[in-house]
Order: sequence, then structure tokens, then C-alpha cells
Amino acid sequence: MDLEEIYYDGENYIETATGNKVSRQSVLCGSQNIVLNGKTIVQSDCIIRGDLANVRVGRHCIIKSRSVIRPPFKKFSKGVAFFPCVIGDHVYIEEDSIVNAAQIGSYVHIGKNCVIGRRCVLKDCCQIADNTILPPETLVPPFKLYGGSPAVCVEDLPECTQYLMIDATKQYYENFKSKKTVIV
Amino acid sequence: MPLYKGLGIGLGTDAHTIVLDLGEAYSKLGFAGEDQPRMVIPTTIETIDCATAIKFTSTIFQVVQSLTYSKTFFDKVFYKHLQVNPKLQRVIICESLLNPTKIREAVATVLFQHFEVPSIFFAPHHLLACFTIAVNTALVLDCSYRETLVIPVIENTPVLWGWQAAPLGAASIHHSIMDEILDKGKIQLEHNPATPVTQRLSDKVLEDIKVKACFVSEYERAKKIQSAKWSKEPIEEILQQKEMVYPLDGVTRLIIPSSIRENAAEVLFEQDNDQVSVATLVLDSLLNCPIDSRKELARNLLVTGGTSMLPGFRHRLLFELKELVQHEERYNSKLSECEFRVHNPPIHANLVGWLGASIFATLEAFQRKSITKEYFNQHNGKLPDWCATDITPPNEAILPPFKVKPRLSLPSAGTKRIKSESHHTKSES
Amino acid sequence: MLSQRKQKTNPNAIVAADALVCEEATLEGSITIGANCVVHPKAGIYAKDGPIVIGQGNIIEEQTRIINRNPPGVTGSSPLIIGNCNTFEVGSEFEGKSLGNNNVLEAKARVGPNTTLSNSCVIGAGCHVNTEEILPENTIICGDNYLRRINNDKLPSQTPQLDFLKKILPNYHFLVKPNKPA
Amino acid sequence: MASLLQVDRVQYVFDVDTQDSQSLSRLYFCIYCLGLRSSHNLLHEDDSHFCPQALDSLASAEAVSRKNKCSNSWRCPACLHTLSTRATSTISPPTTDSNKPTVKTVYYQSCTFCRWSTRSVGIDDKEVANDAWMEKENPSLPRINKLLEYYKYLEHKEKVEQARKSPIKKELMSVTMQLKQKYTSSKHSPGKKSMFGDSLSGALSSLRLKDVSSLKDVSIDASSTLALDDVEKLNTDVYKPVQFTAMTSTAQRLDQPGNQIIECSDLAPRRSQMFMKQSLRCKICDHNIIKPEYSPTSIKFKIHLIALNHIPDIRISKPSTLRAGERCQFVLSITNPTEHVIHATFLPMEETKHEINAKIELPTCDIVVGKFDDAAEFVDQLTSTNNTDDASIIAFRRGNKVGFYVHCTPDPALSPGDNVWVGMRFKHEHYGSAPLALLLKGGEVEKEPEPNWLTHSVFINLGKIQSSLE
Repeated sequence: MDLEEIYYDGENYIETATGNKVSRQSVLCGSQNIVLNGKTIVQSDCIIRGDLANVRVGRHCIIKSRSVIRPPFKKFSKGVAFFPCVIGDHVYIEEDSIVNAAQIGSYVHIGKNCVIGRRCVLKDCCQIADNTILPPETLVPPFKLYGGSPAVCVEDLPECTQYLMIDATKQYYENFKSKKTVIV
Repeated sequence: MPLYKGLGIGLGTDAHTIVLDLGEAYSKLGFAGEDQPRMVIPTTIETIDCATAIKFTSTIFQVVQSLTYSKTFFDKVFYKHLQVNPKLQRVIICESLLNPTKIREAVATVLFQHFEVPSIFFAPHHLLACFTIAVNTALVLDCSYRETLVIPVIENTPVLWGWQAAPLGAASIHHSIMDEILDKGKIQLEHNPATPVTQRLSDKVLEDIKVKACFVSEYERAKKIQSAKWSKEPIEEILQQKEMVYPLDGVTRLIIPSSIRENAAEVLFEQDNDQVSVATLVLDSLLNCPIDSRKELARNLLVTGGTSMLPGFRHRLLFELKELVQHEERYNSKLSECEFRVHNPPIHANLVGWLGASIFATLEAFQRKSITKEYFNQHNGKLPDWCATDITPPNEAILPPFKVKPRLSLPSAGTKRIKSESHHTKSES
Repeated sequence: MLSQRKQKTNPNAIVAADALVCEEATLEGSITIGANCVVHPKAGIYAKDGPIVIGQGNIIEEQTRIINRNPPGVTGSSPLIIGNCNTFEVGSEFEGKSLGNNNVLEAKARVGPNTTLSNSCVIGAGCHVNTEEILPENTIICGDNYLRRINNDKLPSQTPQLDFLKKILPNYHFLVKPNKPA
Repeated sequence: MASLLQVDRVQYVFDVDTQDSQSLSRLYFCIYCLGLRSSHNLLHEDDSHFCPQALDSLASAEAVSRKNKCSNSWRCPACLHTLSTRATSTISPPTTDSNKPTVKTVYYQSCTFCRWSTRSVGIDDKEVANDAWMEKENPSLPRINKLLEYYKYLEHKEKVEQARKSPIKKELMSVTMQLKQKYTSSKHSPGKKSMFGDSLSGALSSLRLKDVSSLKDVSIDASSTLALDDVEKLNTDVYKPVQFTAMTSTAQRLDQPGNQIIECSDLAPRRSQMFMKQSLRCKICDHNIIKPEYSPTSIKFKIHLIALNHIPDIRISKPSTLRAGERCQFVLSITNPTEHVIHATFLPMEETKHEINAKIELPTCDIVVGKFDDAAEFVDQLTSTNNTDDASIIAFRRGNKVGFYVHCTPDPALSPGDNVWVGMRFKHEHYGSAPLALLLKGGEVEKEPEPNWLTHSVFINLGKIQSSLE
């Protein structure tokens, strides 16, 4: 099914030159360390912790309400260090999810209310089902759907996942419209 | 490596025969010649929402759209767990002798037509079990999920007229745990006062309580428990704890009497209205056997099946046998000379059948006697059975040719068959 | 971001001298925050029906909610006392009776008003615990099936993380001024 | 993704006989025999195996020899999640050689989920990170190996005896049997490294007929039997209070079938299981449909015969409120993935086993669907409307995607909450398979490909019946 149009209050979003749409109700800590590569949507009450380490988000990503992106830390014999969090293109993160991953590939779909543990690596074209707890340092291979707590591989994803994700994220962006522009 | 692999397959070695034991509760999956199964998984299929699990074999099998379900199940077995290409693998399936032909044919249809396996061998559990103890005469008791089935094996031949079965198994223990919880247990949600349990608990919870807490009491103690059950008189406490608290999840707790621990398994040993218990099954089976083999069978008792792994099971069984033979008239006259001894198989009781199949499948007899895809197609999807007289089994018999010729064409086969089916309907109701 | 600066500092909040409380955190009611604690932005501490006293060296991450609230039908103003060196990970919620030392509430873990945590307990990510009990020391609850374990190992110390956070957070956040002598 | 776009609501029939259908995203298209294929009617082949934690790939022969277990990834025996290797430094006490204490790095395994660790059960830390841990062995392994040997011997002996009785068959049987014996038995002696060499020399030597007397006699003691007094009585410990947290669950026990540990304090890690990559082959023409390639960006990946790259994709573009017996309008869309303009003709559904509970009125004329254009991504597509379109049929046009109106009337008998299914067939020309097939074979591409006409049956779940009050 094609995605429906979503209208937002134009005043609540800032649109950047590269087409990112960021909610004014989101918290981007240490914004100088956060890179959104364009056409990415960050919705209300999201928290992106650029103050802890760099966060890079690719193009055409969608981060829905109340989700948290938080660079992971690692302990060393001499203290701790926070690692950058890198997210690829066409990544769709649904509401209320917490992402502590070190790396998320492209065409990844993270469901609602998930916890992606510290320093997880999500490869391209994988999916995390709703309410999943992915324990720290887990690696999710491409084309796998992980679910449960602790998350296990539930099933394989179709080989065309990449096309579907591109289609979905682009449609979402195109249909995510400001109320004002519609009136004009 | 590839050269060796190609040569191996070309020569038709049994290198990676798949060994399956599809139990009612758990399925054991592995390869021939290995010392243990690779995986033991619940015999269920999970749906995409990963919420529900559907029981799939045995009694329920006929009801469900068996083909779709078993396709999904074997998909999981071959591609996820065993990681093989089923087209190149022979398969041996360990099954109960009382398994309805319909189930067997449905499984064969899926394996041959959908997965294109080259050959299948259906082998009876009780016979395979004897391979693990290297004897050819034994009285084999299988206490599984739904029933206990005793079949004597004499000189490597299952003596079918000696079979005895009763619906005593894990399911009956779960049932008695549930009954006692409904009767005396309490459930507490958050800070609310504990209330009597009204809803049935899932089998998973009952199983967990069973494996973590329950055991089979010793004979003397059990007699006291059983008489107390009728007279409602309290018996002296032996357990150091009155009640146990079992957390069901993060918010609810089950408060259950500790007596459940010793009471639950009594259902297997207390004789019901028909005076049947696990022990009488053994003795009745012996009575059906030729007189000259009874003594040897009694000396070679083999206890298999996951339910028999409860602590104290074998001790109690032997004690019961001894007492019954001494005191019960029906056994005393005929079995008084028997001395009962139980075997110690090299693997946990729930895997004995699987291990037997694993050993048997390394032998050449297995390859010769297997049912091939071609054979199956020629016979229009029918399998040789002791009651299917119109089909000649491949190579005259499906049992291993050790010393004694297998005697599968039993004179009384027809009547036995009917009896076994009527038994099944009885146990379901 | 400036719009969030207008939040008034809570006069009833007592913050120890070397505690680090981000101004974007919500402190409601009578709250005492001990030395060496770190309260991340967007964390919420709500002392509704009684004071909340937080010990030393605790980490309270974003979206955490620590609440002292009376259950329906109960009156009074008993304090909620939280010990030392506990970690409240992102999105966790604690409404319990009391909390000892060295406990970890993992992300999205929830502890309801009926449960008391002793010491060195871990409530796993996404678990919701609210049984009427005091969890014994070293209890770990985790997973879909609420697997319970008694942990024989010592939980790793949070001190290195605290040190790091105390170094880095002041560079990015406005902080609540300590108003209690060290 | 699949769930975002609800692609499962449009099902394409891939097996005409059984009418089995699946979402187009799950289907493949065999360009050689021009048919839709699903993993249910393709041949699965074991291609390679990989460790889900380290992602290192192994050839299937090697994976078999390792029992499909990862070399360096271990599984937590308590929660069955993957363990992480932790490094820590310890100070060992000064030895006699030097007076200074030495600092060593040691490793242990720890679960990031339930925090179980090898230390918690008293397994010593290791000085190397890899290959240091051992799986618990089945304690009865020697006994089982003996059994295997014994039965081999028994069969062997019987064979030789039989061969003696029938002298004509004798030689032949014995040779083949011994060959087999050699190959199979080499598997059971794990010490042997060069299996191939061994087997070959074994095969050669066994060409001589062996005598019974040369058989190595294997004897075995039948399993020991226990009388009542030997069988273990209940340990009095069972009367102590139950610690549910100290006992293992069935899942934990069955995770290590050979050991089935009962108390949590005895748990030991087990190697993780690998995942299998499969290739799929068409059962009809034997061509490879898909080769696993786990990087979607690789070139090889792109020539996969995913149906979505060859067959027009039909989707629900704009849903509508469904009421039993009421006619309503929908917008369906059709997307052309090929580099040729196609004409789609819609036909009514024929007899089918699938449940259909609504009448559908389809466009009566052909719909022309533009070709897929890589460059179009960067052009604003919204303006490209075709003036010749009949506005009562075509809802919109965007590059290679066309929206068109259909009308549907759900059965009056349906009640609120019921799913509404419609069925239809559509025909379109298909170019390009021949050149692609040629290209894959290494041939030359012809200039003007001849179109083939393909017809597909499609079932669409339009949604649920709304209650009349809404």
C-alpha cells in the first residue's frame, strides 16, 4: 500500500538547506557533532546525543517521535570512551526506540519501542521487530528480521528489501508535508 | 575438500544421514554416527508474529492441514537447524510402533515430494533403543509426553502382542500439577492479596515447575501420600518448605504448596480405576510374552522417554515391580521368579531412541531397507506396514537382519491394529 | 533550545556540590541529589507525594522517570530513598519503595511501587517488575520470560563513566547550580 | 519495508495448479521459463555458511566438518544469547625468576544480556582470546563410539559369513562393502586429517578379499544392568527448599543435549550455530535463480531474478471505506520496473480456490505504463502528466508508476471486521528476458527484442469492512 500523506505544523519543524526536517520539540545535544546528510526527518521529542560523541545520519532517514540516538560507550582499562554512532541511508526508526548502536547500515527498519544495545552493529537491509531488545554488542546480519528479548533471528527478509526501503522512505518524505504549503 | 565431498556422495556413503526423532513435545535432530543430537527443539512451528506456537505431530496431526504445517516445520529442521540440502540426505525417522499410518504417510509425502529426499527409513523407537545398550532382548518402556508404551523386544524383534500402553506421561503430570494449583495454589498480582488460581497455566509454566521442583517419591513414602489423599489425613512433613513462590513474570507470582513436588508424579504409579500404572504395564506386558523369555526380559528393563528423567523414577519403578509381584495375585503366580534389573543407557533417557537411530543408520542394512523416492511413487504414496498386505516392503522387511529373521507379518496383526486404534481414541477423550 | 532555558530552577531541589545535573532535566518537588551524581538532560525526577533522596554516584540518563507517588488510597509523605552508585539507563522508570546500592535499571526497565531492590540487582531492558517483594541481592531479571538469575560476579563499576561524563557534559549543557555545601 | 508498505496485501499466484500466492516482494522470476517462482517451489541448495556474530563465511564442506558451529563465537548457556569475549589484566604474583609481579592480559566470556560469565561458574580465565574454551563433552562419548564400532563389526562379520556361503557373489559384495566400510569408518576416527588419502589407499587395499580371521574382533559388554539396590535412591537434598533460580529450565537443559545440566552452577558455554546461505534453482529449467550475496551494493546482487525487477508491481494507492454491499472507489497503482513501455490489460478472475468476496470493476482499456528511468530520480516527477489520459480511469502518473481507478462492491453478506478480497488477472508484455538471459550466458544482444505476453493472477486484500455506524 502506498503511504498516506502526513501534514505537520510548519512552525514546529525547521527545514535545512539539504532538506532535513527537524522538529523544534526534539533535543539535539551537541548539535555541532551531529550530521544529518539530507532529507532526513527527526520528529518531536527525539533526543540525539551529539554531546557524547559524533552522530552521523545518512540521507532519507526517518526518526519518529520519542526515539533516542545515543552513541555507545566502551570501558577500557583507563576509563571509558564514547564511540561515534553512524547510521546509513534510508533507515526508518519508529516511535519510542532507543538506539545505542555503533553502526547501522542502510535500508534498515527498526520497529517501535525497541532497545538497540550498546555497540550493536546492524548490517544493511535488516529489520528489528517491534518491542525487541537487542543486547549490547549484537551483530545483525543482512536480510534478517530479529525479534524478541534477547533478540533472535525470526525470519529472512526478501531480497528486494533495499527497493522496498528506498520506496518507503522516499514516499514518507514526499508525503510529509507542511500544512502551510498545502494552503498556499 | 570438494573432491572428497563429491566422491563421498557418489559412493552413496551414509556420511550424513539425517536422524530425526519427532516427539510429541520435543523433536531431536541430528546426524547418523554422532553421539548426541545437534538440536532438541519443541515440536512446534512459530508464526511470523513470533507469538504463538502450534503443536504439530501425533494425535493432532490428522486434524490440521498437515502438509502446510509440516512443510514449515521441516523447512526449519533442514535449513535452519541442520543446515543441509535435503535432496542429498537419507533420512531415518524414529517413531512409535503405534504411530498411525496416516501420519507416517503424510510425513513421507512432504519429505519425498516437497524436499525430494532420496530415501526414508521409519524405525520403531523400542527396537532402536536396544541398540544403545547392545542387547537384543529387552523390555522397553517409553514414558513420553502423552503416554507410556511398553513393548518387549526379543532377539531384535519387537513382540507386538506384548505391547501395553496407557495415557500416563508428562501431560498427566502437568495435569496433576495444574489440579493441585487450582485446588490449593494462589496467585498474587502486584500488591493485591493472593487469590485462588482460576485460569489454567500454560504448559510451559507447568513443565518448568515440573523440571525444577518435582521428583518421584520413594515407595514407602508414596504409599503414605496415596492413603492420605483418600483419608484426607495429614501426613508427616518431609519437605523443609511449606510453600514455594514461583514468579510468573514481572508482576505476578504463584504461591504453590510444596506438596506438589512429591504428589505430581504419583499419577504415574497410583493405579487408576482399571488398575493401570506404569509398573503394571511392565508386568502385563511380561505376561503376554512367551514364558521362556520372561525372566530374561525382566532382567533387561530399559526405561526411555523424557518423563522418566524425573529424579527417583527408576528406583520407584523397580520397587513397585518387586512389590506388585510379591503381593498382587495376578502377577504373583506367574512372575514370582523374575528378578527385575534396569539398564543404564549411555545417554539421557529422552535421547535413547535418537541415539539408537543414529547407531543403526551407520549400518549398511539401513541403506538397503530404506524406502526410496521411486518406491514411494510406485506405490502411490503408500508405505509398507504390517497391516498393508498389498504392498511388499523393499527387500522383504524393514528391520535389521541380525541373526534372527524379522517377524513382521504377524498372524494377529489385523486385530492388534484395531485394538491400538481404539486405544488411541480412548486416551484422547 | 533557548526556549527550554526559561525553566525555573526548583527551589526545593538540593544538589550536592560535585553533582552534575543538566538544566534540561525535570526536577519536581523536594529532591536531594547526592555528590558525584550525573543527571542527563530530559531525565525526570518527580517527588509528588514525598521527598526523593538520591545518594552518591548515581547515573540518571535521559527519559528516565523516578517518581515518589502514593498508590491510590494511601496518604502520607514517606520519602523515596535511593542508595549509591545506581544506574538508570535511558527510558527506565522507578516508582519502587526503595533502592539500595549498585543496582542497574537497563533501558526501558520499569520498577513499580511494590518492589524493593536490595543491592547489585539488574532489571533487564524492557522488563516490567512490580511484584510485592524485596529482590535479594545480585538478582538479575531479564528477557521475555523474566529469566531470574543470581549473579555471582561483581557488577562493573560505573566510576570511569561518571568521570568521563563529568568532564564532557559541562561543555554542552547548562547545569543546575549546586546549592548544598560539599 | 514489507511491513511499512503492507506489500502482503497484494498476492501474486505463483503456482497455477495449487493457486498458492505470495507477495511479489517474496517472489522470483525465472527469465528462462518466464514464470513466477517462490521459495516453496524452487530447489534450495546449500551454498555456504556464516557465523552471525563474526560474519565470516565458510564453505559448506568445512561447515559440515565443524558441525555448523562457529569457531570463535559462543552462546550463553543461561539466556542462549551470544557471549562476548572480555579482556582484563591481572597481576600474577612474582615468580622465582623475577621479583617483579607480571601483568598479563586474560580473557573470559560474558553475556551482555543476562550477565552470565565463565567466571561465575568457576571456569578459569584464558590467556588467549581464540580457541581457548572447550565445549562440555558428552561424558558417554567413548561408550557410544564403542557401540558404533561394535555394530559395524557385527555387520561386517555377518557379511563375510554370507559371502562365504554364496561364492559367486562373494568377491563383488565384499569389495563394495569394504569400500563403504572404509569411507564411513574414517568419519568416526577424528584423528585422521587427510581423509581423502586414507580412503583411497583404504579402497585399494580392500580390493583383496579379506578373510574372516583378519577381522579385528570387537567385543562389547552389554550395558550394565542395575538391580533395585544399585539404582540411585533419591538424594535427601531434594527435601531442601527449592531454589527456582538455581535450577535450569528445559530450554537450558536441551541446549546441550548430551549433558542436560540440572543445576545452574554447572552451566558451560556452547559454540554458536552458524547460519546457512542458500542458492535457489528453478526446478523446471535448472537455472540458478538466486545466488546468495550478502551485500546489496555488489554488482552480482543486482542480477538476481527478483520478481520485483521484472514484473509490474500492483499496490493499493488510496484505500477507501468498505461497507458490505456498497460500491466504492479505489486507486490502485501499477509500477513498471522494466526499461520498456508496457501495456497492461486487466481481465476478470477465473474460477479459483482462493476466497473472493467482492466484485471488482476493472479498467476496460489498456493502461500504458512508462518505463523505468534511472535518471528520473533526480527530476521532479510530479509534472509529467499525459494529456491523452482519460481522467476517469487514470488517477495519476509519476514516471513509471500509474494510478488508476477501480470500483468494488463487497458482498452484502459480509459483516464488519471481515477482510475483503478481490481477484483479477492482468496481462502485460515482457521484454528483456531474452537479452538478459543471453547476456548471462555471454552472448550478443539482439536489437529488437520480441515481447512475450505474460498473464498473472492477483489477489488483493482491500481492507476490512467498516461498521455502518462510523
